[in-house]
Amino acid sequence: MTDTALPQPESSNFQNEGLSETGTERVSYLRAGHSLSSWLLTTDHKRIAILYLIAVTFFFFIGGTAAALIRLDLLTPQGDLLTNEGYNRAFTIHGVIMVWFFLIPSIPNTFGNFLIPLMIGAKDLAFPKLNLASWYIFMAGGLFTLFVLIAGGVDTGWTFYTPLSSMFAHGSVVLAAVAVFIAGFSSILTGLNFIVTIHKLRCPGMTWRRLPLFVWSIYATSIILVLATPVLAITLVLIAAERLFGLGIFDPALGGDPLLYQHLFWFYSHPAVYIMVLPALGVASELVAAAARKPIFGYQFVAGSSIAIAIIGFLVWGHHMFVAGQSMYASAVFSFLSLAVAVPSGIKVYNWTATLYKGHISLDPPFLFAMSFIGLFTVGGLTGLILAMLAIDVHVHDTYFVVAHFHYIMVGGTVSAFFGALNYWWPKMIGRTYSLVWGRLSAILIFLGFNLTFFPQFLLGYLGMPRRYHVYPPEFQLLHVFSTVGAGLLGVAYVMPFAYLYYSMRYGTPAGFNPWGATGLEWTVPSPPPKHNFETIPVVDSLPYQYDVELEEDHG
Amino acid sequence: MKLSHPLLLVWVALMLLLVSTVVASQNLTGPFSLAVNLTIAFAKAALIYWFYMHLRQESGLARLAALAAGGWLAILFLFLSLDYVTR
Amino acid sequence: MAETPLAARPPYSEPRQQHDAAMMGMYLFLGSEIMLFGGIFAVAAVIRILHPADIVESSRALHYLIGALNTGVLLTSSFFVASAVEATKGGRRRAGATWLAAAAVAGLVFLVVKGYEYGAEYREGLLPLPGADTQFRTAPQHLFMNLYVLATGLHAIHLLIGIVLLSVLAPCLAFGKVRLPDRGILIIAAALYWHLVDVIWVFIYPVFYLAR
Amino acid sequence: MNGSIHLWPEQASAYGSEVDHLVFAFTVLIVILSAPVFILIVVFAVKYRRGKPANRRHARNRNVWVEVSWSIIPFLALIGFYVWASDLFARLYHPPVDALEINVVAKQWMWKFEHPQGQGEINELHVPVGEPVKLTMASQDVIHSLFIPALRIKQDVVPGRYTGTWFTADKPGTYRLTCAEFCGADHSTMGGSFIVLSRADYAKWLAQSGTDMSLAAAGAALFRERGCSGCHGPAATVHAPSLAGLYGSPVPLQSGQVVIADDEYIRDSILLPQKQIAAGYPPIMPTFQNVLNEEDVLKLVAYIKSLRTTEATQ
Repeated sequence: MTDTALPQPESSNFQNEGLSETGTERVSYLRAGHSLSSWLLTTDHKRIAILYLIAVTFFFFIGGTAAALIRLDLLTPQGDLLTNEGYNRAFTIHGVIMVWFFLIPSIPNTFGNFLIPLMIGAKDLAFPKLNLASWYIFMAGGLFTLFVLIAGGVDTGWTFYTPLSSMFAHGSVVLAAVAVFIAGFSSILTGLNFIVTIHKLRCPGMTWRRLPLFVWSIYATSIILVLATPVLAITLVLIAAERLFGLGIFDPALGGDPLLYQHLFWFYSHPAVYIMVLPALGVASELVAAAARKPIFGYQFVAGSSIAIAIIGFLVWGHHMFVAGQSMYASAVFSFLSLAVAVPSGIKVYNWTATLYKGHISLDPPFLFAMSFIGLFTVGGLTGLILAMLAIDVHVHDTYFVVAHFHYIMVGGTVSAFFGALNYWWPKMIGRTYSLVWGRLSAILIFLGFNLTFFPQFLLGYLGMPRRYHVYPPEFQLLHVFSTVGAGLLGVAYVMPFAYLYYSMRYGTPAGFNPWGATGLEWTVPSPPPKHNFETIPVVDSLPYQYDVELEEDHG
Repeated sequence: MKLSHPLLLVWVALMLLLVSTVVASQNLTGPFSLAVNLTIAFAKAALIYWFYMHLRQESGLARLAALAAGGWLAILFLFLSLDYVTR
Repeated sequence: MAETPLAARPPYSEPRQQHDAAMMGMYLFLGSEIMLFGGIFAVAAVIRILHPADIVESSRALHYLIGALNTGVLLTSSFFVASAVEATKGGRRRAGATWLAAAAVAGLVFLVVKGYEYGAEYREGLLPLPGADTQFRTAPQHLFMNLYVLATGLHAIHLLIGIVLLSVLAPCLAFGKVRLPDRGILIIAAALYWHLVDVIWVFIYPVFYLAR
Repeated sequence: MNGSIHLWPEQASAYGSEVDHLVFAFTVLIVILSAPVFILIVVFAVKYRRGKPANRRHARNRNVWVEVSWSIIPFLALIGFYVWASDLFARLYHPPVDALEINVVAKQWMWKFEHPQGQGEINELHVPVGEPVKLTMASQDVIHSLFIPALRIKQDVVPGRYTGTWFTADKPGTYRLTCAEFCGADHSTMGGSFIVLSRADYAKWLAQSGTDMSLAAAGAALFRERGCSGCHGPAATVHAPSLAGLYGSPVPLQSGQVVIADDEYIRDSILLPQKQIAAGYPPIMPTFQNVLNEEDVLKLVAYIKSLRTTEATQ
């Protein structure tokens, strides 16, 4: 079904396929039942993906509301909107919700769930019931967390550093630990499900070298999910036990060590950063190839770099502890290994750029999101290198420089990729097209709003504005005002995609099999796909991203 | 209830290892004792994994999946001790 | 199709594939359990590096022979469970169920012995319970006992889950509720879990009881 | 709103300007590494826009040598900077021996500074210009972090141990001093001023902030008051090690190891006496964990340190 007629008269390909329904009438997964229980008891990976999409969107707006509160409060140096305690609770809500209930599940649990079986030619994930169970565990953990954070109040930050969390904080730390602990199981089960699916359910001919790059990146992510999340779980158990019974593991007066908590926490949480960003890198690879209508430059390197990032990501956690009182030698080793992560990340960025070379570049919404992703991810990654440099980190550690850096990765990177994926696969998920004009507009506004929000924070950080500060010296106010104005723009821009996509569900024209003219098995089934994906299990006989290109003669 | 001999042999080996670890711990001290006892523990774990947990019959892939956690745990221990020993 | 004993359920196309997927999923799950306990072992390693003398002194106070007995009980239960799997694979339901029951009983014996040991430790002032007369003079010795209770307690919870699992599966196997051979994977998976709980104890024993 | 906009922080030490140089140079490197990406994406998006005629004949879609080179060459450049940055960083761990020693105690939510002659101050730190200053820091409760942006230094203050850093301020003036590690409700108000004075002004300031006794003398008083002298004093009958000349000397331990008696060792010996038992002595010392606060311990450490010098002069 691939559309390879080039060149196109318009950059939009939405009109191409029209209503081409082939032969047998098959019921789409959306119409395979309309009752509430047909959704809440479904084991169809596509429906579960939609359930996740609704859930993470909900949490995204909760976390976003907290962020809006924080930015408004920071308009004035004295922080007139909130109390000190209220501010601390607000950034804790923002951090906990955004990290565990939006960033970590966003792309893997929605798009991973929806796309992996479609991309590898399978009827479902390896353990469909487990998949549904993990959604319920996620929801239970998420809603409980939300309740604890809002009703109980926790003011430790999402990092729960000891001994503040274990001995001094007043809020409901134990309940919050339990809530995040529950959600952790959902992560483990989802990761396990993906790994087994990718190993065991690939259709005939879908060898590892023919796997779409998105699948590679989800595979790498899942390794981290399965192996790192349990360490978070036990760390949270230790926090709760420490607080309830005074075990002393993190209490120096009893022979423990507060830094041990940081080691255990970052052993999970640094790889968790790659849980958040690796799927985004996979999305970008898909979008760049589709945008350029060219095979990805250096497929093997891009695929291998995902695995390399997943593994090296486990070796660098100590770079969060350069000024924490860690041994100088450990710091030197962690600093070096942190630089090593730049190699696989750099490969991806350069290879994407090379993919665009001499392509047929479309500037439709998903591709605009992809390009802004590349730019913002590059800035975030390179400022990460600045932070890996020991002497510089001593100055900028725990300042707004760090805040800006990880928002460039998490928000500029992961959220942009999330919206890119949403815009790209929306016609496949829902079967309707949306307004390209609104899509382009929102992509551009998100890019501008984002940079206005977070670029000033690099300057603030180097100036010495510490993070998690409710009250700050007046000389920093101007940059904070810029940042808040940018956040306002960003907030409005984030609502736009949900508005026009929702509108498209009612009024969009049917999308056809392959509105973007892309390659990949997911575009060979109807939009929206039928309940069991494929009428007959497909057989793959070629490499991925086989777009028509004009090659020079190969000189050997 | 017919006894299966390879499984029984493994059990005998495990019991011998248990006796040796108790004896070793009563006669050795310090890091050497720790090293010997952990080695014996790894030997026991290897026997259980290899024979009782079917790794003998599984493919290389399943073996990798079963043992990956051990490798990752080694990373945790390596870098933790790097910090604590040189602090 | 669904009537033949060796049918694969969707999304699988052949039974071998389904079996492999289940085994792999189980191994990965066990890997996550290893990482869970790994956190506790990491704490044990760190406090040993920080307070070597205190840890050795506390460890000497533990009943290493009771620990050895319990290790023996668990290793034997592992043998029972492995034999149960072998019997199940051969289609011998009664034998399989008997081995499973034997293993569950061994698990109970372990818990009873462990309970007795906790009791003895309580009387000797080793347990860090509130109000208990503690015989330890220093904070790190206390900390070691706290960690000991946490590790053995978490292990006991895992073992309890295993006992429930085997007690449910044994009658199901005996009375034909578990369809063989395709649902034999249930027995195999439960057995894998049991073995892992055993392996964890194999490390708890030297790390806590035999620190010298 | 404060009208003036600052884009670069003030800077008050040679070390700080070296960090700035490193940042400048490194920024140049990352611009070199990233500019091609930004420029080429825009250029390609314009030149090869879909539907626009252009020459699109190109080579195969992989070139291992190109890929290897654009992963290895930036990495080699990074290693150069790694050495530079690590060298600067390592310097923070090696204070000069003649540095002025100031004790820092952090608690929710204030900074206490104690000068060797016993002058104490809260949320303000006065130091002389051009003289190396070594900070020995302890926390009374949670983790704090002393951050002086003008010096480009920061060090967490961790309960249960001493951490340290040092600097030589070379520009008189008043700068900001803050807490950088989140430490609870009033974290953002835990800060004050870092004041660099000329040597004469510093001497004047010391004289003004009169004090009863130096830290070491206060420690000596505590030493008697808390009963330390009962065991460690010259007339003691208990078999306890003498502390004269202890500081900075090697101590053989029961475990066979030998450690140097530094601040941290003395602190641990007071609060966690079983951790490192000196060879040849029974482990009978009780812990002073719940008796002494961090300031007291720092005073005792200062006293035991002073025993080194009296020993040497005798």
